[in-house]
Amino acid sequence: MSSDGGVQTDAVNSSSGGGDGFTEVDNVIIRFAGDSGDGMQVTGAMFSDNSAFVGHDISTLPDFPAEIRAPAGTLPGVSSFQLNFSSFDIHTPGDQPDVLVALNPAALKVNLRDLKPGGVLILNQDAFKDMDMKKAGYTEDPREDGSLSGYQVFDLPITSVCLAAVENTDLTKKQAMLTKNMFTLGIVCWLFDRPLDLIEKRIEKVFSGRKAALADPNKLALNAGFNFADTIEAFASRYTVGKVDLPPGEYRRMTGNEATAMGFVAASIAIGRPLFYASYPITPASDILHELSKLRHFGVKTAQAEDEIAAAGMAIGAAYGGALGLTGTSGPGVALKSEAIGLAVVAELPMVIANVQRGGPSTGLPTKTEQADLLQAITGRNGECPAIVVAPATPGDCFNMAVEAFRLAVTYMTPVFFLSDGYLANGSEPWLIPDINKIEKTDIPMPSGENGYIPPYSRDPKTQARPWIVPGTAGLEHQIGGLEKENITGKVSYDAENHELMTKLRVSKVDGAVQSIPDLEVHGDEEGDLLVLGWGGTLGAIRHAVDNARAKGYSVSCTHLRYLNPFPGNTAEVLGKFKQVLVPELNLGQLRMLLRAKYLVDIEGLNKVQGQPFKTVEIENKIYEMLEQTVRKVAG
Amino acid sequence: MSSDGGVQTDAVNSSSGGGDGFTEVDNVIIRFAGDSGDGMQVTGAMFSDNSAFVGHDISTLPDFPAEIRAPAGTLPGVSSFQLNFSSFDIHTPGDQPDVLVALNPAALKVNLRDLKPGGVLILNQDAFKDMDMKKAGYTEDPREDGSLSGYQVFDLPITSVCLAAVENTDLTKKQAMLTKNMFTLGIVCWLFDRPLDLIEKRIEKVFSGRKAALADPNKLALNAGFNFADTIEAFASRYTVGKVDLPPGEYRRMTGNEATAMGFVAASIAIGRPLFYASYPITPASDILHELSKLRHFGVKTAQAEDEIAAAGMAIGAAYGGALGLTGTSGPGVALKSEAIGLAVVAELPMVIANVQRGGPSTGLPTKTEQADLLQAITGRNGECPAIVVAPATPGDCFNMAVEAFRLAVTYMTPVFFLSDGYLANGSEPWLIPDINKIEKTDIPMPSGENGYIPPYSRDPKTQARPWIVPGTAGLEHQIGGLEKENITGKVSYDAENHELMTKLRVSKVDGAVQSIPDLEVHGDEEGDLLVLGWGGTLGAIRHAVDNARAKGYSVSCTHLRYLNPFPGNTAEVLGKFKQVLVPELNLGQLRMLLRAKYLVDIEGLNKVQGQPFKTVEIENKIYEMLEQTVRKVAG
Amino acid sequence: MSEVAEYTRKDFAAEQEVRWCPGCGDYSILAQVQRVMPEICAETNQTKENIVFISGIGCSSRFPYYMNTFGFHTIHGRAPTIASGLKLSRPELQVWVVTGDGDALSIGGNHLIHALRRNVDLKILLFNNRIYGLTKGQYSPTSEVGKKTKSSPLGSLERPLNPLHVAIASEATFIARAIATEGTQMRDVLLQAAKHKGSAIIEIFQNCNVFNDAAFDAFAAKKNQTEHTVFLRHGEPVKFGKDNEKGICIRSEHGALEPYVVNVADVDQSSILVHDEQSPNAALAYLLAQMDMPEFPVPLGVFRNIKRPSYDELLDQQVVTAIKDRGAGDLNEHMRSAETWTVS
Amino acid sequence: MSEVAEYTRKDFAAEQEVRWCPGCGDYSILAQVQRVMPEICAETNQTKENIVFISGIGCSSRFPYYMNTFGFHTIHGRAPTIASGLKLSRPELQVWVVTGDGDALSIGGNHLIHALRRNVDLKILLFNNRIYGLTKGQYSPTSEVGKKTKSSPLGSLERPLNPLHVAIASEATFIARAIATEGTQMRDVLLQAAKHKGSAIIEIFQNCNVFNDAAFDAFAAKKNQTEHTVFLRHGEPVKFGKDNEKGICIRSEHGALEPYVVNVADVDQSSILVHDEQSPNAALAYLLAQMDMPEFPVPLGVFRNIKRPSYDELLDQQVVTAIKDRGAGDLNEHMRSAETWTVS
Ligand SMILES: Cc1ncc(C[n+]2csc(CCOP(=O)(O)OP(=O)(O)O)c2C)c(N)n1
Ligand SMILES: Cc1ncc(C[n+]2csc(CCOP(=O)(O)OP(=O)(O)O)c2C)c(N)n1
Ligand code: SF4
Ligand code: SF4
Ligand SMILES: [Mg+2]
Ligand SMILES: [Mg+2]
Repeated sequence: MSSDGGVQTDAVNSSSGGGDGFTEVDNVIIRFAGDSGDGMQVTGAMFSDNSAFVGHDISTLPDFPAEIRAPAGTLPGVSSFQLNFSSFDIHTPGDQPDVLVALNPAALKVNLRDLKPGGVLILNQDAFKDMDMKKAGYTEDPREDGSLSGYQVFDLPITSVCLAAVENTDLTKKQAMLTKNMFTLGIVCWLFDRPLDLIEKRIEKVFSGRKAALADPNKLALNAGFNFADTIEAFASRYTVGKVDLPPGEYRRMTGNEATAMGFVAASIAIGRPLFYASYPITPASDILHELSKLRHFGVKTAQAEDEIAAAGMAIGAAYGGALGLTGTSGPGVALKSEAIGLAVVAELPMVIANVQRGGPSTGLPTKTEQADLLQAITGRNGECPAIVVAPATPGDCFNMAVEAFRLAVTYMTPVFFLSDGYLANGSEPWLIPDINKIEKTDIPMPSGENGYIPPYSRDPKTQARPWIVPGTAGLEHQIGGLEKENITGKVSYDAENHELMTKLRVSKVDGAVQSIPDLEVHGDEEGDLLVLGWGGTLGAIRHAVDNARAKGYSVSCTHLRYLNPFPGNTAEVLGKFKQVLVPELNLGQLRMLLRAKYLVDIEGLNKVQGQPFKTVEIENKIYEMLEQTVRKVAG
Repeated sequence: MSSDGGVQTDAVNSSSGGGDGFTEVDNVIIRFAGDSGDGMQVTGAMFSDNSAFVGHDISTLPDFPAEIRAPAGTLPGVSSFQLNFSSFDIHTPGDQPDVLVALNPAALKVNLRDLKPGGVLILNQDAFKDMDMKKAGYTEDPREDGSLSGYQVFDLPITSVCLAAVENTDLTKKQAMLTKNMFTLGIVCWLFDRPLDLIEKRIEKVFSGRKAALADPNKLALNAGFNFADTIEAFASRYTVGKVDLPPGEYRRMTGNEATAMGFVAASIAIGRPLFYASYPITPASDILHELSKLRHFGVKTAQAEDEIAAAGMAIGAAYGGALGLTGTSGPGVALKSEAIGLAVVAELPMVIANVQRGGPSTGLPTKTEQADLLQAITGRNGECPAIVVAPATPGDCFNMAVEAFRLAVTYMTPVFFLSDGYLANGSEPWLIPDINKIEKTDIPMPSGENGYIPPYSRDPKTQARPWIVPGTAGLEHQIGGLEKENITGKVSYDAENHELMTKLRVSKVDGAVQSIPDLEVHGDEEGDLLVLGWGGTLGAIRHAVDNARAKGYSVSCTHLRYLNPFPGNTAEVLGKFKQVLVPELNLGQLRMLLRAKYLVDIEGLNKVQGQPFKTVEIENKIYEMLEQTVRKVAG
Repeated sequence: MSEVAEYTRKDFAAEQEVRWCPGCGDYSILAQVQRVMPEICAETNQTKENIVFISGIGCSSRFPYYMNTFGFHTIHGRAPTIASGLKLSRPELQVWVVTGDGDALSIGGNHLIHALRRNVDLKILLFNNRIYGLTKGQYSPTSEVGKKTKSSPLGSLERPLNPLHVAIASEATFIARAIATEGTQMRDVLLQAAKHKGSAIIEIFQNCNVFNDAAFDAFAAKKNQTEHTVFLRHGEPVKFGKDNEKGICIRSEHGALEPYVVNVADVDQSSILVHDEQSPNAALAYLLAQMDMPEFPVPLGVFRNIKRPSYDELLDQQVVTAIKDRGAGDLNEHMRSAETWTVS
Repeated sequence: MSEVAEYTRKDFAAEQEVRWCPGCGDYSILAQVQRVMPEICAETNQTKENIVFISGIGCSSRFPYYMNTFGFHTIHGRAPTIASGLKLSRPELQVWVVTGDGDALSIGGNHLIHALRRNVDLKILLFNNRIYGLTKGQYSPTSEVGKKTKSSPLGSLERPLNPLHVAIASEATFIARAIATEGTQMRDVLLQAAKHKGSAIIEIFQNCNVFNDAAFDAFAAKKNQTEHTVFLRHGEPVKFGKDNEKGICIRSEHGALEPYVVNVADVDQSSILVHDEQSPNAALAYLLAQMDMPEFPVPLGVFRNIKRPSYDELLDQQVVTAIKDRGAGDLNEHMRSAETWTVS
């Protein structure tokens, strides 16, 4: 149904005049939009789960307003959830929705511009009172002034029919109003031929315990919506999407923050050291704290610190004691932690800093996504203060890179940054659940004093790491700190040569980690006209764009950096095989700067700083532009 | 007397066997070394002043131990002060002293390796007791084991003769002991033919008020030292250095931190806004606080904040109110301030952050110098968070660049970093005192509400700066903050396009400052084989090295960046005129990285991270190495 | 507009649409502040353009956007520092700080303490909802032990701070407490705070109906106030109840030092504690601030109000005195204060 | 070495040469700590390798280098956070924090408060010399008003914090004070602090002979101690003077709540204040901490010592209970806690 990149059939357009029965399409992008109080996130999540469950690949993009609930019905109060479900391997939540559900005028106003021409627009008739439209800033009724003429509009009395459906239950008026998201979901289920039983089970789960009384009314509303759609036959077509061909195994839908939390627990199992998480709440990282706080029975200890500095300090203290010391935050919090991270660098302690990046600078756009903290991670401290940096590429990949972060930290005894972002954190995808018993173990020796004294800054010949000697080890008592240390002995040293030695040693530990990280893999041909090189959550959009362009015959490949300091060993080689290199980033060109400085390659950037992920088409257009210029250049 | 670079006569060597009378040399490098309690800093400063006063060019390098006074007589307790005085325009305190005064064995041990072969070594015989030598870690008497054989050693009973000289005064034993630095100074004055009257005046000034009783004994000691040297005729030669040809005018000796403090006061006069300085003490920046705290009668307000974050916050508050909001610190303090600086970037307030860089990372080497906070200044914050960066090149230049920092801050309404370092801060040079009335005024309009409403984020067409509307302006009330702002109106905006616009606007204000900064000037030929490009306190060593190499006929020029973000407009052009570029830095290559990324030029780095400034010879050797390789390459 | 105008409440309402959750206690505080501002301007002889609201981050800290005065929504926990910088460099301004329990006592605890001990002339409104509102419901430093939140699903382990105790230990010169929904009390303490020269801090109990609903109802709900709160008045005996039939006495035997509740009818009138907000000794305020539900009524009103020169005043005086003593600074002269020499 | 060995003072002296200025009060504290450590280990059943000293930055914070135990010299003001992280993840360790008046109360004030209110089982030694030593002599948050230093040449304008008041407002469970040079007192409070389960803070008056010489001499000099200090003992009347001829009483009339000095002979014995370090109510400790020269003797010893579960204990209990209730976590299971589906 989607026509991203133009390679798939634009089903809506081609069949909108069609008759009854089902139209089969490759994928559908649907966006649920309403007021923050309308339960759009829940609706979206349920429909996503269901889509995955019935066999589609999925990718999701929630978008919610700044932190406080704005007054109902206003533009800042609009919350939305976009889902792309498909019969093929997809990478992004999609550029333009095929279907937009808008539960009030504000939701319509904010989201309409994204709806694909000819797309399906489901409105809640009951919410288009004059007052509502005024709140949304409409001076005329958009349903009547022609602005919706390019779409298939279904203007349904959602509130009233739904209220009637739950009339005979014990719900208060307010509770009854809240069921309309399930009513809407019922309509959507009808449209895409989804059986309701699974969703009903989910409703039972959500409304259990003290809220059990709400389960039945919500099921009622769900069925009412389904039946309403079936009865009124308002829709010209219903659609089905085929099943995707995913590798076999057990799947779940996974968001980035959930994957991050579980990945860190997995790291703790793989390394055999307890996890200690200290954090100060901050959007969009708080959920990692919430997730890990539930896991006391894993021996995971969490602490809500008084601020970010304290959280970093606590993580360092835990690392000093032999635990996996983890602290998580977003950009402004990293700024505060930077002095403490310097201490961990000099003390050579394994600590992981998870940064779920958001729109900056300063408080910026707290609920929006951005990739603008890369240079902060790499160079944002006083002195020559290197850190390893890894960045997951998809929501599910957060799991893997969380494990990697700690594997590198304990192997090289140095702080590691884990750079996620708001898009990864809240987005989701189907995730093949790994077997935790099969995750590679990392064996880090914890020296005992039994075989005599070991100097605290002696070096592992391969990694140059110092031994992780923890308090409680009889015979190995020693003192460390933030003043420059003498190599081997760890004593305070003001010696000039030693300082240079140590400065270089700390850098070479980080650079040396290249031996522990995989080479870059190229998607597409190994050489060619253009390489699109990305990092972080842009993977999906880049892949999709490159696949589209390749399908059109362009000589373009892509590759993705999940390790940003050091770069994989074959980076120069890979760059060298392409005539041009494009680095798309949600910043003004930070990775591009690093690559140019290091490899002296004239890299082109595609930069977007709008608090939103890339659309496939944006990257695709840039590819065409670059390749056509070349063609012209060559021709001209 | 110095043979840096080998172009001057090595007077000591050539005349060491000579008879009485004076040997005239071009310059002398002398280092006073002793225990921290021995008053070496005072002695050095007095002799420096005197040298300048009698007409030499000077450059000084104090070097003191970590903050606490270490036990007397130990290696960590050694304090030294090096002075280069000369009859020509010099740029550095010199690489190797011609004369070393070592008042105890520890001072000898720490400093001997630097003394030039054949140099003059003045020791205090009385301080070479067994215990003293043990404290310094000598197992044998260095005066007897041959280790001093390459020098002209004068082992004098300094303590005992000095004590005898002040015997009949009212001094306590402890006070009497403290006069031996003046005795030593007397010896040195004799050696270099300095009249004592000026120094006596200085002694009177230092010991005035409650300490007046100490003035006469110290004068006694000074004269005793002079006479002792004259009497014993221990020295084979006495030396004179000619007067330097400096531009006419009134001069004083100026250290970097003093110049910095005065420069900021000058900025306040030039801009016509009061100066407000908030700081938390930290080595080596504290003296700026101490200096400015004395200037209440200039209307300068200072506040010792509870920490660096508070200091940054106070400076922002002051800037918001229309004062010149200044905060000063060293690297670890900048790390802490980085979140607040981000606020000033988004709020578009003119604030200056002075960073007197020291050895890092973390606590590092607090009393040593380094240039490793450049990337922190440019990229060390969350989000795309640009700042203008300036860096003085000599102690006296701190004055000019302090003025420049505020001129740019108020012109572009954005934070500016002033990057000094420990070497500049504590080093000194003769400084031509400017006439404050002739310093160019910067006229910044402070809007009033009289001509109607002015939106807080409206833009100056030339600079893109927003107006500096301060509280108290009737009719222009508005609200600002760290959330993304809508251009022109300044209202909070979550709009995607506006965020990109503002992000680029903030960067383009900084980039646009190029119109307000001077072009790079090349010292030497405008084009050639090699350009040595430096920044900050390395100017002296680079110039000296380049002059030496040019004198030998090499095709090498140098240029110096005092503006690091943005770079001067002609930077690319200058770089393009040379076959090779060398960037010497006291870090691992931070400016080099920025230049490579921006100009894609394969720049070579000369990097030193030892807490010490460059020696001329280190840069010179690198120049020869690079140019000879080229010669070989061309030949080969 | 330099003479003080007569303002109305509307002059202080910004155009900006107010965006707290419907039902949030912040609305009442806003209304009250807007209402009392004209009176404050009149009594403190201030013009509107000289009023500045500075806040940190949190729901509460959105406050400045809704006031039609100068306003600065800064960063989390740092409002007192920015406000101090402003006030020290512009003493003629009237600077208000708006902060939350997390902003003021978690990340910002240190700045609060230091602003108070310096006695910078700031009016600090601490909106205490005992929760992190903006980040959607984690426990705060004023949340009760055992509180279950997203970040403490098994119950918080941390003992809460009493904001008034912190203020007392910080030597604050004006300390008060009010309930967001009680207009008259709020008016009273706001006005007194504005008139006080020096740091003033007011803890305001504010309901977060989304993440910590009804946290204060046990004493702050209309129906509970008479029995469970006591409004302190300088120089008057501390009494409460429908007919002021109950009172507070102090027991101070052997190491004990504690308040207790009496029936006014049962005791000698003179044994009832008389409130002294001006006592140079803060021990009384400390003791009162300790009183809490259920044994005690929750005290409201002004706990402490003492005279001490403010930092901004003193700093200004140093400037004035320095100029008087040494003459206005002359940089040409100052640059020559070291030894100089002339090259010709 | 896992059973507790018999240690001697020498076991705790590191090889590292001690590098404070000659005459610095830090030497006495070091000597005393090294001397009492064997006793502490014996009484708390600890081995040396389980003892950790964590410090911030300052002269005082060099302390860990001189102790032959595990030691971590961290960053300015943050020692309580690092110590907390260590203690929470390794509750079996005995964690000491060494800090200065600037480190603890200026840059580190917030962390101190929060560590105390959480009751993390840390032993915090606050070396109060009322000056910044390491940075060469600026005034600190405990320096007196009017103090002239490099950063306050015209006199400081800031009112000092009383570290004990801060500790009390932070709900600290063990609060004590000692003079660096008084070995017996130091031994006593150190031992009690070590045995206390929960946060313990000891303010130690320490002379900085270089930048703030003789700051405490008026009461701490040997010759002045009898008349100008009083050592608090739990359950005993608060008396001082050569023959304990003077005592402290409390006046609590109408709003006044203050101590006064009496001649023991002149008053009813029972009116003399009896010290109760275990009072659940901190008001007494607050009042005692207020007593200062010249009207009062400076109180030393233990002000507060109350039982309350420590954070590290409670956190450990949450883990134990969670495992008991839900079984040891199984990640394979946890990953499947959401809806799953199988692709075949
Ligand atoms: C440096 C930083 N850390 C964390 C946050 C996230 N944050 C915003 S407000 C807040 C706490 C809000 O609680 P409170 O101060 O009580 O205000 P309320 O929302 O309850 O009014 C937090 C943790 C932030 N914005 N900046
Ligand atoms: C982030 C940071 N800011 C400032 C400093 C400089 N500094 C080091 S110690 C110190 C204060 C020392 O005073 P105090 O804590 O009282 O310890 P003392 O030296 O008196 O024992 C300061 C300001 C620093 N090291 N780090
Ligand atoms: S979250 Fe709570 S405090 Fe914040 S606006 Fe909503 S109700 Fe008010
Ligand atoms: S400066 Fe003061 S506190 Fe620091 S070591 Fe010297 S005497 Fe002790
Ligand atoms: Mg709150
Ligand atoms: Mg101190």
